[in-house]
Amino acid sequence: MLVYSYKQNNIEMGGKEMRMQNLFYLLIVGLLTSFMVACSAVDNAANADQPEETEENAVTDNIEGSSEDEGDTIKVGILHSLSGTMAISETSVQQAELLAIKEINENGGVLGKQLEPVIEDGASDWPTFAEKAKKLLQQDNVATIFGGWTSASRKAMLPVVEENNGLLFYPVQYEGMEASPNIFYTGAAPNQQIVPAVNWLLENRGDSFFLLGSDYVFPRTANAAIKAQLNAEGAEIVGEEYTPLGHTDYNTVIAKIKSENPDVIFNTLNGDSNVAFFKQLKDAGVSSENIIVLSVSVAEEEIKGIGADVIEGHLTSWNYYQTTDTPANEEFVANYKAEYGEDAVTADPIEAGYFGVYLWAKAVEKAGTTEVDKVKEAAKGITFEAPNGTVIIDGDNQHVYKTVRIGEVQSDGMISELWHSDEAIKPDPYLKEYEWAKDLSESLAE
Amino acid sequence: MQNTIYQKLLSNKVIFSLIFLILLVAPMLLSDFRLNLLGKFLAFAILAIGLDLLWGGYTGGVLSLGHGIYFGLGAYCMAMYLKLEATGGAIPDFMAWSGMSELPLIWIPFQYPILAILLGVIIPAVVAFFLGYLTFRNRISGVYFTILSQALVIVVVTLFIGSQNLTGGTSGLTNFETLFGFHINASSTQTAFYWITVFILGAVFFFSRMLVKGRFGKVLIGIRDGENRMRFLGYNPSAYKTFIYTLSAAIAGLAGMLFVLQVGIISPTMIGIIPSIEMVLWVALGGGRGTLIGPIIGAVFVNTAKTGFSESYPEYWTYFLGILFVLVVVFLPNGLTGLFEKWNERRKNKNVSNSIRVEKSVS
Amino acid sequence: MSQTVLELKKVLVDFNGFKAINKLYFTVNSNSVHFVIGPNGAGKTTLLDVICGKTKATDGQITLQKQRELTKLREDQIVHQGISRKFQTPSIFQELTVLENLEVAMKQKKNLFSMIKAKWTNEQESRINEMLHLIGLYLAKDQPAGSLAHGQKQWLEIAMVLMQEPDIILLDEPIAGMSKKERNKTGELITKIAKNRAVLIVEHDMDFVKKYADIVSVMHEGQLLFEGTMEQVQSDPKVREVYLGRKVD
Amino acid sequence: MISDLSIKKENMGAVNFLLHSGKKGLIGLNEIILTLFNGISLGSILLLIALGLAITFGLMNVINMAHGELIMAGAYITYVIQHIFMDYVPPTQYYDLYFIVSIPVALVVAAGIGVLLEITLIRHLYKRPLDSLLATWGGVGLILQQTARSIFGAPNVGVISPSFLSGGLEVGSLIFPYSRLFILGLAIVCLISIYYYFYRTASGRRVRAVMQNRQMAECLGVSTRKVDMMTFAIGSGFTGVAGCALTLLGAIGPTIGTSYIIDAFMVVVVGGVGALFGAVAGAFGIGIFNTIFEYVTDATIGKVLIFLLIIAFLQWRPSGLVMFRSRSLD
Repeated sequence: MLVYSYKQNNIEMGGKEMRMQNLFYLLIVGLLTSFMVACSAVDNAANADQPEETEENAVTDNIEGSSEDEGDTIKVGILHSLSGTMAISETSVQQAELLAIKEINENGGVLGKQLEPVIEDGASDWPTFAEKAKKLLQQDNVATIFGGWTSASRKAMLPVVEENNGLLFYPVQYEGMEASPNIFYTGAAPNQQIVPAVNWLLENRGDSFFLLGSDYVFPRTANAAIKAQLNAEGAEIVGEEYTPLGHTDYNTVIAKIKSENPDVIFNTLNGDSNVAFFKQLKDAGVSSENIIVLSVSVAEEEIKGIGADVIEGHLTSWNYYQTTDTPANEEFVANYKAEYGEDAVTADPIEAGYFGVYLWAKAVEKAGTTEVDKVKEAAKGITFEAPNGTVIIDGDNQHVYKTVRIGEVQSDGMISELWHSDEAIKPDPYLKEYEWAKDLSESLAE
Repeated sequence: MQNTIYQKLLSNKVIFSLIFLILLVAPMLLSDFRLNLLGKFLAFAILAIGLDLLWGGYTGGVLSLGHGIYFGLGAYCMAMYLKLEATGGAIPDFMAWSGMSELPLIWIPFQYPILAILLGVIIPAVVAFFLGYLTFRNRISGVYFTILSQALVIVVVTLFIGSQNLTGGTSGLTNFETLFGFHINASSTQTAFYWITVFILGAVFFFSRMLVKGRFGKVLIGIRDGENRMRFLGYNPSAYKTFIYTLSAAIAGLAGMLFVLQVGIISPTMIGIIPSIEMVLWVALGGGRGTLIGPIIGAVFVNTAKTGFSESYPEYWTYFLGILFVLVVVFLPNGLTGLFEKWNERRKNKNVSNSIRVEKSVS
Repeated sequence: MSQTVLELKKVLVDFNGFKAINKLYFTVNSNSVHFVIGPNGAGKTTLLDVICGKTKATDGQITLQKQRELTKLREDQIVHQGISRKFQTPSIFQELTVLENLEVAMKQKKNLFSMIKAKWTNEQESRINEMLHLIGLYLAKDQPAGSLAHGQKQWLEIAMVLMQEPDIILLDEPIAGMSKKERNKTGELITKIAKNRAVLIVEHDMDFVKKYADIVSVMHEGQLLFEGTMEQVQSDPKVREVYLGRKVD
Repeated sequence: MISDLSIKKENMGAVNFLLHSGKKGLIGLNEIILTLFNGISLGSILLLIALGLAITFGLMNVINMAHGELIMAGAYITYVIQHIFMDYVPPTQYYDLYFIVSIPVALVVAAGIGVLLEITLIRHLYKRPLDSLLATWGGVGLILQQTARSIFGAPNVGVISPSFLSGGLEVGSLIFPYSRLFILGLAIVCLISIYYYFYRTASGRRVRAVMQNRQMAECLGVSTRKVDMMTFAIGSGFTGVAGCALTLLGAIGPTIGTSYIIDAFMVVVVGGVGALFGAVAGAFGIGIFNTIFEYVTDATIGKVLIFLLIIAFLQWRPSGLVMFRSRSLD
């Protein structure tokens, strides 16, 4: 239609005194037209299996919650940063999710249908995460999205999935204080990673703490909780430092740490900064025997980038290690290596991404549909033998029960478990169970 | 009498209204999602016009790699109001877990929508005025100004991330609900935002055009081509530069507000070094110095390409975009519109039967 | 009736130890064509620079009409005091048309907001047309200035200077690179414009100086060596010494 | 003035803050020495990453935003060389030599990338410095990052520091890490060789001649095209060396360059475009001030303060510390 009218205009102009610069405007018109034609084409392709529906209807349908596909595949969105600074962490999670989808498809799919991953790049940019999530839900009508890493990316997607009544499986440990009805959190809540780690440290390593973190929401919120906890336990906080994301020179911070000489550094640094911090810490003559560092964002994959010799002997707190001894893990590690090479390592967020796909698939099977509300209902209490042990979805807050494991980095880059909780711990994102966290959780109570 | 390229280019009102016609019928043709994207691109186009005033066509040499700040300031002003409306006057969640119990002073004006919108233009303008006044008065120009503007970006971004209790830190501000009582994500509201964006784009375009069409525009070109000469004609170029810089910052703030309304989130990633350079790329790729329409094309084109590539090839899109940038910059020094002008020029020269032969000066 | 319009007192321009102008006393009178000559490096162009504010005087006073002190003013403020300058290489705006060049140059309020509001008045239009005829570029008024021939550019720039209706005009080698015919035309133009204002010209071409000068100043090593008519200059032994090299005593 | 030193009570907070509010209250001698050393160390890192830029940007006026990706190339080269050593050299004392080997290799490979970049792209943009900014940032930078991601994978890779650089020099209770001392030494060696090349060799003189007066140099029979290419290659090569050294301190990943690029530009601009020794002063100035700011406040505020200082400094000296006229910067 539009193309036609554009041509007609062109001819009309030609009849008049046609100035060449008119063409200039036609160029713009052409660009805009082609933009729209291209978009419509993409839209049509996206809705190919619903030919009788118009665009508007498809979208409204989606908002109402019926994203049921009538074809023989079910589309699921995969939304991680494949470019930009966060790609260093997120690509592996994406690979794990694709592996799970592949395995599910090989075993007959879900509801007899194959899963069709729709991959998008969040580009380490939070508005882009929002845009792509919107695209996945509105254009592609995906049944669920697996994605995100940083809290910021989750916060960006949250209003989009809530608005469109979509689903998001978020695979990374985070600071808590959130429970969206449209998000399943397969990573650890603070009480499944940080709180037990602090307890363990107090019992086993000493009571003077130095808190070091990158300057963003997870470390600041996590440290607020840690401080409350330490105060309640009567432990001492000798220092608290935040460095900008991507900070590379830790000399000054290390000088401050050395002058305070704490028993423990509780490390919530993110990504690249960990590499710089540990390398420079070692160069400054601080080893795990002098001051022990417990990290909550350093897993096997990060250790590869840091160098095992540098971080050897320091501690981590997670729910899963590559060395975790379960039958499911043995299979998972083997499959992961078969898919991505002998050098590939698994880690907690990778595993959380992996079993997230299975949890969703199980919920869909149980619900008998991909319809979001029904899947959510069916998901309550679902269990799965994940590589880290048995995980159960908590119906109250859509987080999962997980076992906590404190580990020590070995010279081969693997982490050996020093301690694990007796059972899978119930997720408590708002730390309501803890007396010392009353101020924190109350300030958020709505 | 006035006979420079850009005025000729704008002479045809028919074609011009056609573009706006297309923009106006777009809501009927596009899905909500695509319309929303187009609206976002048009918000970027508004910013690009401001940048073109500063760099592309006028007061040349003033290349700001810091316009992300002004875009961000406008966006944050809008977002702060939206956030407060979403929480119903209570303090936002990120403040609560940063240990604050009362709304901080700088948030108070943003409870009032009209004030928030005004500040969204005024704050970027004031910041730009001070920076512009100082730098241009000291005759810092060219590369130094450019690098300086980058330093400022780092300062602002680091501060925004660092003051998490005030700005939401890296996560920025998101999860809005209503504007003037209208549900912000409703299809009808979004379509309305799209129309508002189109209208503001038109208004900014015509205002800018009016501004540069007259004698004022010639003074700007004079400053671009010979700043010192202008001094000896009795002009004070720093005042003009400061004015245009301030104006373009205000326009960027406007664009930022429209961005937030349509995208529903603002975070420091949108105001950092990378987006700031990207903004300049829109103008450069659009080209057509001083046409004011070039940057609109550039903004829509680059962002369409980016979205298109990344949707079709999520793992390789950066290659395509990178190659596109290199090709356009190297082979089309005047951008996409430059391509057209060149062709236009050639055709015109063939037809020229005037007695005076005009040689195009080397620009 | 000529009277002093511009007076330099003890002006010093020091470029990191090099005294381009060394405690110079200099006066310019109205209604005269005043040439400045001297060997290379004598400080002629610096003299023009320091008057129009391009170079700041290290020390000394420059007084306009016996009252206004210029050394503290910005370039554009000096212009508004009535001093206009033409540079050695034609510096016109290549991408503006001839007419637009004059439009920008013409005497008017040049602050930001007056420019935004600026509209053509009949008087302005007729003045520009007059000027276009004067410099013989009326037919080329809609051409981009960059496409003009070298001589035409020089005239255009002189016209731009005149459009500002200054009391004092500073010209730096206005006839450089011109043909004989163009030189004559330029000379006539200068005589014409000097009728009601002062014209200060730096020039190397002695024939040209001789033909059009009312008064000639000879500069040497940043100081005034001699001042007088061309005949006086030619017969002065000091000048000969400077120009032709030191003679044997 | 001195009599004003009695500090009112309400000002004590600020004073304590300035003197670092730790338990010790006052800064001891050790802290001062350590902070100074850290400042010099940071300065040497900045100098190393900015040297190449001082040549390509300072001398040639090419705004190469892919500078960071050249650093990245140098870092990955170190990684590759290490792997070659792992595969072919038995883990004896020679194993550690991989690091020494990677420095010249990084120099050559990065210079090679520089030549490639110059021939295909930069050459067309000499007269358009701001366009070179856009093309190298938007195009080359994106492409090189993605290429690294395709070859080496998105996650960071690890380089094990050579054993002779682990540990530190102990002086009393202070430890000066060998890796830091090594980088300081490397920066000095690079600086001296660049100085020697540009100021003491015929070829270097030709480069300076071209950069200062292109036409004149051409008239004298200097092949400016060749000189441009070589200068750009040298600048790129030293950037590669910087990348190699940075593996001792930080992460090696596709986005390593982005964390250093702006700092490098700041050093060159503060130092004065076109002035090699300006860059030295700029690097150590920024390094020392940054460390002091960071020590008395924290890393975030420190960063803000240092950039505000740079902005203020440029108001005072718009052309940097040392102004040296170079082509097309009038």
